[in-house]
Amino acid sequence: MHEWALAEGIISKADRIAIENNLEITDIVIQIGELQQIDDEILQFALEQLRTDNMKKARFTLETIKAKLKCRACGEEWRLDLSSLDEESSEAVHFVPEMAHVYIKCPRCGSPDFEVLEGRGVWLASVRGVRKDG
Amino acid sequence: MHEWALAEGIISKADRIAIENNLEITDIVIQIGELQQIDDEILQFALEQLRTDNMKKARFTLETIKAKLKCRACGEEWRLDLSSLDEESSEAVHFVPEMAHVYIKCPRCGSPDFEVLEGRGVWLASVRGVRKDG
Amino acid sequence: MADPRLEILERRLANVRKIIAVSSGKGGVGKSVTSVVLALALRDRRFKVGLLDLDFTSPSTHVILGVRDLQPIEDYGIIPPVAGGLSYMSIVFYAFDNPAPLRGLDVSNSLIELMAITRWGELDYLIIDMPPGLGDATLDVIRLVKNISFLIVTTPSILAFETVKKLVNLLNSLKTPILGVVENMVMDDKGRIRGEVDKLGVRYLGEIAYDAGLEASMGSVEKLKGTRFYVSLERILKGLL
Amino acid sequence: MADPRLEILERRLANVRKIIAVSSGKGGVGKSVTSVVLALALRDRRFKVGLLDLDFTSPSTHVILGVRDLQPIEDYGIIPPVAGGLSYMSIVFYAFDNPAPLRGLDVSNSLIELMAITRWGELDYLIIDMPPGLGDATLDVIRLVKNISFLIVTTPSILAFETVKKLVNLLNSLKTPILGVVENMVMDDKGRIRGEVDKLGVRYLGEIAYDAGLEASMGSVEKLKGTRFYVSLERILKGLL
Ligand SMILES: Nc1ncnc2c1ncn2[C@@H]1O[C@H](COP(=O)(O)OP(=O)(O)O)[C@@H](O)[C@H]1O
Ligand SMILES: Nc1ncnc2c1ncn2[C@@H]1O[C@H](COP(=O)(O)OP(=O)(O)O)[C@@H](O)[C@H]1O
Ligand SMILES: [Mg+2]
Ligand SMILES: [Mg+2]
Ligand SMILES: [Mg+2]
Ligand SMILES: [Mg+2]
Ligand code: NI
Ligand code: NI
Ligand SMILES: [Zn+2]
Ligand SMILES: [Zn+2]
Repeated sequence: MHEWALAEGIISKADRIAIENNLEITDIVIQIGELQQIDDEILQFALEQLRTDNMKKARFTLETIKAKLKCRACGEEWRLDLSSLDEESSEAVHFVPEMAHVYIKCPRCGSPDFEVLEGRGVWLASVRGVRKDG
Repeated sequence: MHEWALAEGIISKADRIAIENNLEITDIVIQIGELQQIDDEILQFALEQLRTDNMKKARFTLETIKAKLKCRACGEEWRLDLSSLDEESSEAVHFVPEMAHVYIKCPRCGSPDFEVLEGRGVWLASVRGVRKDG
Repeated sequence: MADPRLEILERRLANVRKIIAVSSGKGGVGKSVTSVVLALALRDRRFKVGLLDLDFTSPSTHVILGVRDLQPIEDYGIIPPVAGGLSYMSIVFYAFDNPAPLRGLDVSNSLIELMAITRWGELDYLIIDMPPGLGDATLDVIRLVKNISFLIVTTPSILAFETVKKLVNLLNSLKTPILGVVENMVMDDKGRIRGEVDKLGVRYLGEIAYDAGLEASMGSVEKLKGTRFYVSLERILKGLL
Repeated sequence: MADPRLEILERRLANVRKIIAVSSGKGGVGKSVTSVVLALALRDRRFKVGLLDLDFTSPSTHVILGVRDLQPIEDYGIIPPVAGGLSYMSIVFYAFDNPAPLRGLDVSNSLIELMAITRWGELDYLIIDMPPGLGDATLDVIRLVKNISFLIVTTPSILAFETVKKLVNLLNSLKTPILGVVENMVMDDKGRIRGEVDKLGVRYLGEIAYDAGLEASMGSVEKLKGTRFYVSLERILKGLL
């Protein structure tokens, strides 16, 4: 349920964009890194509930971005199999994605020193709207 | 004169690429971040001297990339006026570009917490060549 | 792409009256013990107090407090559990006893993530236990926590004080408020540090003697409250409030 | 784009027989003093020794050694100056007394840059003074310096030892060799740490007592060589060689 906290951030950022550009927002695209294993139904619901007057009819599109990791020690690039994490680790990464460095190792050399090339965090990818009168 | 050390790295990397791809190298493009204030005549000379058999006739092209900084504290983006650095600071940044965070501050808010968007370090931008027989 | 976390971070701290980062250029000077004891002493004066451990790669406050079997509650974000009367947050709730090999970028991201989702509610004080050095965590709290002030810890050693000078220098150039300097682990008082702190134009808040009984009090809030360390910090606190 | 620095870094260390990182999960345990004294003690046994300070945001070895008015020489790279008989390299040659507020990425870049241009020449030992924690510098030396081994420093405190356990755990999982653990600042020996180190399957190298005379020796190689600290480390060294 900390998806609500993330939704709050998204709505607030979008609302600020609306105000600064005098927009009535029609479309909001949100990218969700797979690593964080966000429950997108909850996130979607939270967004609907928290929407402001500047985005009354806005459509929220959630896109999941696959996690892609690259080892700094040996150069290996890999896609993550999240089902390999036990529940505790999975929970930890859900709250703080960097905990990946605690629970995940490079499949080739065993190093926790990897880069998350793609699939980390929750981002506001784009906001579209129509200019309001006045 | 530590330009020789940098040239050594460039030549060795290019040579490895030549060997791995069985190439006779014809063109090497090197990007030099302005921040580091490399003496490109010395670098060019060093490259000529250190060239290996896999790059006998290679042309070395040096491109200087202007330094562009962005403040993490206030968001300001700016191009650096390197002439504003005194000799000691300038020398320090020449050897270790990160010393920029010691001697340079954001012109808007005074923070040393900025990102070097462009113009750091010496990079091998591209290597071209023709495949050798055999 | 916009990072929505930065948008809420400030709001999460909106109902916190005073935020104090306990910091030093150096490790091992007593930042963590000072953070915990400061938080406990404020709590004893009936303030609502939070404690946040930002030393992600070597957290200590959970060991000092003796935190065991606690976990934040997930509720429109996360609600810090209560330890020793303090609203308490640490990365160990997620890393447990495992090593957390985090690069600076990961430290920065973890810090932003945690601060964006943690709902402290109303607090009189939030005490932040900082990692040593002038790295990502220090730069991030300066940049992201608008109304922060720094409490600096040093020891009498020249090695510690040299790094403290640099921290003061940095904070001054950024106009970040410094509450003052606490001199910890004093063995035979020579007054040298007091003079040096005066020269920096920073308040010397007082000294805490080396306390051989401190180690035996680790992990017990009750025992900590009975230490000479606690008494010394109480005295310093009087001058701070 | 390819980073040419990584290409030469290894070659710069090609003529160094043994590389020892003096490390700990925690700050303030005596890594820097141990690094300096270890380097001096090796040097006294007629070895060629280099000392590299990688604690960029709070360097201390120059203060311990009393380095003043030295500067590397630029010559097809940079040649470390000699201090106390050691080939010596530190970021202070470039940052001087100024604060160096470096994020992890900057630490990593500075480390790579320095190691790529420094020409150590032939050395029997290169001692590296590490910053505390499991951050960029630690991960980079593990990743970039192939034949490195770690000497771990702890104090008798549970706070220090908890972080040392994590460091050992990390190094083991990466198969990075650990020379052993030195227990520093021992006041009343209870043997607790020795037992704990045994349990980790790591060698307990010996203890160094708290030395009240150490502080007065800071900045003088001659005085350092007359300390009880030096004598204790000498004894530990015998078991190491
Ligand atoms: N006044 C004191 N007397 C005795 N030991 C102390 C005192 N202050 C701190 N210590 C001990 O010193 C070590 C470092 O303290 P800690 O709070 O972990 O420092 P830091 O957070 O700055 O790294 C710990 O073992 C702690 O118990
Ligand atoms: N055996 C010892 N006896 C007395 N003081 C010590 C001893 N070892 C280290 N110190 C002091 O403890 C402090 C921390 O040592 P330092 O080497 O800087 O630790 P680190 O590099 O781990 O941060 C310094 O003030 C140092 O002089
Ligand atoms: Mg990462
Ligand atoms: Mg930078
Ligand atoms: Mg601490
Ligand atoms: Mg040190
Ligand atoms: Ni959740
Ligand atoms: Ni040069
Ligand atoms: Zn790997
Ligand atoms: Zn700025």
